[in-house]
Amino acid sequence: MNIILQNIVSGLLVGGVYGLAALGLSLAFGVLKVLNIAHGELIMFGGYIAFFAFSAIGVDPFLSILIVFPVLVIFGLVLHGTLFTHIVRFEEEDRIKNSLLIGFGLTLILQTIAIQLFSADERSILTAYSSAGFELGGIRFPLIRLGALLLAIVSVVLLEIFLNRTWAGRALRATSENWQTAALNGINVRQTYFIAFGLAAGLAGLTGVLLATGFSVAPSIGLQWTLKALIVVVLAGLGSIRGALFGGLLLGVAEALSAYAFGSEYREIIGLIMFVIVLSVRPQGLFGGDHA
Amino acid sequence: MLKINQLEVAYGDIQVVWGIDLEVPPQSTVALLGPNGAGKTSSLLAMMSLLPIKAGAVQFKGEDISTKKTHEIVESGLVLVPEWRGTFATMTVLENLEIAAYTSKARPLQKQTLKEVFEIFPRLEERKMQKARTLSGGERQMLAIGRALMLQPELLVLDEPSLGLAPLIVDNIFDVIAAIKNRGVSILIVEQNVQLTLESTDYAYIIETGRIVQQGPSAELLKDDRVVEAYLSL
Amino acid sequence: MSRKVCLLLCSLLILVLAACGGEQAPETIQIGAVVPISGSLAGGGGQVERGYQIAVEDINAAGGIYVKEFDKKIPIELTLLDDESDPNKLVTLLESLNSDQKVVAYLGGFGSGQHAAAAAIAEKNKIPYIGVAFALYAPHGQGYKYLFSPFPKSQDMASDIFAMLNEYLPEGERPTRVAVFQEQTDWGVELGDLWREQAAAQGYEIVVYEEYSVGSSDFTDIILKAKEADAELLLSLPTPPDGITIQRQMAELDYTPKFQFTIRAPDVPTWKDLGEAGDYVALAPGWFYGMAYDGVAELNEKHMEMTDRPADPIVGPAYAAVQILADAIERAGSLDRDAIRDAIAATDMDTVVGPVTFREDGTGVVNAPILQYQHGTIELIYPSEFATAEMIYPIPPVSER
Amino acid sequence: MPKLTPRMIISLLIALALLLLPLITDDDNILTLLLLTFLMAGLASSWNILGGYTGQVNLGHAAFFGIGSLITRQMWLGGWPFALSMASGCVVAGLAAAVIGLPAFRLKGTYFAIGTLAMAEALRITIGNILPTVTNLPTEVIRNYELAPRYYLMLTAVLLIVAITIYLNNSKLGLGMMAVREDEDAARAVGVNVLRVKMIAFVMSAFLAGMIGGAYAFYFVSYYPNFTFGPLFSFDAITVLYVGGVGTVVGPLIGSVFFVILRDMLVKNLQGVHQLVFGLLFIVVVLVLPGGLVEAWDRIKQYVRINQSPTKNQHRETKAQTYPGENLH
Repeated sequence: MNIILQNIVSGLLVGGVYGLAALGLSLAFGVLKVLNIAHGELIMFGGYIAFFAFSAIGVDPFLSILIVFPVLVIFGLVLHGTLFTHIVRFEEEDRIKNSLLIGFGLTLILQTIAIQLFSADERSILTAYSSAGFELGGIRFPLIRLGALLLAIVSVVLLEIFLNRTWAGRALRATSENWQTAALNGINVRQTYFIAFGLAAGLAGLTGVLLATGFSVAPSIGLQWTLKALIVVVLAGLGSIRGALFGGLLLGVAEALSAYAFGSEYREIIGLIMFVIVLSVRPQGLFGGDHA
Repeated sequence: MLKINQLEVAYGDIQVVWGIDLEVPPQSTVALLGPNGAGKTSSLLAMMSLLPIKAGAVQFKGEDISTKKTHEIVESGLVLVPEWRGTFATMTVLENLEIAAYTSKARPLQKQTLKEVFEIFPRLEERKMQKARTLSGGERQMLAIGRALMLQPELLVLDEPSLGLAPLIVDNIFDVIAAIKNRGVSILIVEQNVQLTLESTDYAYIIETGRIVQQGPSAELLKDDRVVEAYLSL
Repeated sequence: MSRKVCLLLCSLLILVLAACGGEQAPETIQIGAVVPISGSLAGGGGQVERGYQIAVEDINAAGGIYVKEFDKKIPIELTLLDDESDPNKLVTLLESLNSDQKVVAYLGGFGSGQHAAAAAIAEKNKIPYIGVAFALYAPHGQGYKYLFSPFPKSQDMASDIFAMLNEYLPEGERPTRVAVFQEQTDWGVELGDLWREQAAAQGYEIVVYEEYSVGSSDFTDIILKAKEADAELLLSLPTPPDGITIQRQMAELDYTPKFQFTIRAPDVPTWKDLGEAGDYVALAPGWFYGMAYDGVAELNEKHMEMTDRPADPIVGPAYAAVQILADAIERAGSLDRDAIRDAIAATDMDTVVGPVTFREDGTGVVNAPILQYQHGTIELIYPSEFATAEMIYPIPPVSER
Repeated sequence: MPKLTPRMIISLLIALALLLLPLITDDDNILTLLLLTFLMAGLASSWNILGGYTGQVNLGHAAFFGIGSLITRQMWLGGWPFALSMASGCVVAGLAAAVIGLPAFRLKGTYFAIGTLAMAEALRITIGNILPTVTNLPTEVIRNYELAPRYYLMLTAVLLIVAITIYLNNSKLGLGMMAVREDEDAARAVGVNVLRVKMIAFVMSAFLAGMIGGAYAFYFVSYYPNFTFGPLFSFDAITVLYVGGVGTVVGPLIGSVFFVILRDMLVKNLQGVHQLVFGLLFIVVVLVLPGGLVEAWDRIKQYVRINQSPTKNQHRETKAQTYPGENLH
């Protein structure tokens, strides 16, 4: 029994990372209607910044988010200003297509830069508390992964507050629903796009911190996490913020339980099949169409 | 107040507006009438910079706005209630109204205007916590107009406010429009409902296939044989 | 419009045809290598690249290889291309090395999948192929004549671990309860089967045998099963990212076997990032910079200049591959591919990885040292005659380090 | 049979040149490079039928390529005649699309795209678990390996797909597909059976991807069975098509030349930064030519015409052909 519970707990803890990975992608898609497949590469860069902040100047990874987030936001703004801003003027379908293509080119560029700067070897952060944890009813809670889940939850809560309580956040929600109507409300849509993309990049950076502390980062990890994030985003419903986290948690638990039931080599397959079934029953995703 | 000069609008290769002239003087209510597909909505969207202007100029308060961005135009006091109403379905009524006070001009007046809007549309206050998509058609039009008022318009442009509404509600909406006019706001109203519109406006233009075919004081057009034959005899 | 497009296609085609008919320089020996410099295998690919580069520099610094047929020393020209970890690109680049550079031999890249595809192309083009950094035996079972791999194979890795434990530990103290985490790939299956066989033959019992697929993000399930079964010896061969995650989660879930033998993942120099959590792991990268063979000290020195650390585990075998090839060319006395192939088969020489000969199937008879991370440094613990330190056993639990 | 236009003559000449090429050269490098160009062109063209003509973005195209190659390879190496193996590969790929299509077409737009991606990923991991070992051609086959027949098979497959797309351009079925792409409701209103058209396009697209997969299984000496299910085969097909020009016959052909041959040149000449340069070039193409490389010639023609025309009016006309909302920014 404990093994099942432990698996569920581990699934939840990993699911938090899935959710955070999906959060930025979902935000960018919701507001800009672009699918940035270089999202995983932004995650990768976030991970490297955290790694070097830790190994070079000894910054605790959970503190390094104060560096990683703004750096990635700025990076996102630059990327948007140079690349994606040129495609948001297209019709929605062309936006998705062109963003896929630009994202594809971007993945090649960012991976090369990463290999040149950081070498291709996997890097990981191990802090003094990396192996620490506590037991509760025979279930082990590793601190570092609890921290990851906490960061994911805090990110969602802060983002929700931002979206619901601030002018800029509401402008984001308005633009995600209909940019023309938003513009007729006096909202500077161009500026809103910048904010959304910058935030999405910042959230990708936070995910990178979690990868560096809980897994490892390497220049080629991007695609894997982009795919995972895409699946969570669609499972949750495109553009749903809270949904992205719940979707991530759900996928994490589903994977853990299927590993337990069918063997570890089938953990991802069951998750994917569950995803397809959910979609064919509820094509707009679990939390789609209810919340911006 | 608003002056449109030889405006041409095209979607790619397909031109839909062929050089229209139109003027809305201060403190007036002007109608732009015409059948479906005549180019009314396209003209309005081009005026608001939501469609590219192919040729011609748009002046608002003596200033050329044809190169300005939509949000700047709105900020300067030219506010459009679009044909698609322009409410945010996933937001509550209150949120819809609050977000509308987005411009720097409207923000400080938000509380005050909100009270006024609720006075004009008590229905909206009753439903202020409801999501906009749960509203009826008439309520949504009220919300759309209320939203526009939040923006402190100097010229309010209404695109087909009666579209798809029951006659009783249409009358109600036109009463509100009259009330808004009395608050000193100029109004440009685009309609297919010719009779009612002519009755409640000062001056009217008739547009057909992208060109102005007739214009004059509304009261005169109401009596004009051609207008009566084309639009009112049905 | 489309006519012009067709013209464009035509001219591009002509351009390509023209570009492909380059001349080769007669004053060098053309050797080709296709190595993953980008993509998921880039880490290992980088090690292979460094090994080749240093070796070619060393040989050319001495004037090149003496070729009897021309009675002079000819320098090596190594064309090293990036396959982006994609076997499709690997194959086209190998073909172009054949047609453009007319290479006399191929040097392999990294990763068993890449090698399997490359070896077949070498066989088809009848070009001798020396590949390191793959322990997979399967390609050698194909009867290829041009494939040579002076690198420990699964068979060695499967038996050595038990041989070492039996040699160092008296019966009764041995970690006889074994857990295998088997990656669901061909190498994983091959080695997993061999481990099963060897365990039974050497008096060990496999209590947990769990399969998983590459790239999983959570290994809680299999770790718990090993912990629950009280497995004393853990055998696995994860990729570096999987290995790092497994290592972390073992620490988090407080599972430490008495001994842990992990192939592949700890070979990367950045395993050190794991600090205490990655300590005491035994590994078999195929080579070790601390081995006292001729040329190792010089190799370490040159590697220091490039990367600030002694040679990485695959750098040595890659260096040796070039040594073996140069020796074979010299003995062949000609640049004929078949003559070189026969000379490689007859290899019997000392390299930076020690003495090397080849079996009939192209596998090398080479030393396969077992190493162990001990307090952050790597020590050689087996074979005993080369050992730089004693095996630490049982390894202390993470929580007590 | 339509009359021969100069454009058709040139196309035929190119096809002829490609057909004769193996007789002129035995340079495996050129043939391999062209073969891989055909592979990308074939994948992109087959994707085009569902993605370009019918407007359904399928991010799981690799699954059908993979199924085709898997079935062909397993049957062929199992002793069945190659032709039968390859035919079975195509049919099974097509059947798989028929099975997947019904639930998948409940999804629209991006949901369909990601849904198909998930399906392909599930297949990829499953195949990797069931068949983890590398599949080699028998050593005897490798020793006597001839590239020319592989080249011809791949070329024939691509020509067949191109012929089908040309047919689609002029057929009622093709019109139905394009109607679905432009506006499903409108298509339904004029009597197009939307689901049926989508299903036909999906099955055709998958069948042809399976055919390319079969040719790949015949060509490639050694690969992991799940390799052909990898997401990059889907993404590459799509990028090739978009960079060439979507919904056109020549688009995928030009795109694949750009994608395979240019990339190959960069790899050989710009070691270390080739990916970066390719990525940059790629982005430039996308930003400058949103309609793909086929648009390049249209642009040049238009530019020439404008500069020659005496009135400025025409110039302004082309400038106004922007996308709605451009003024906004």
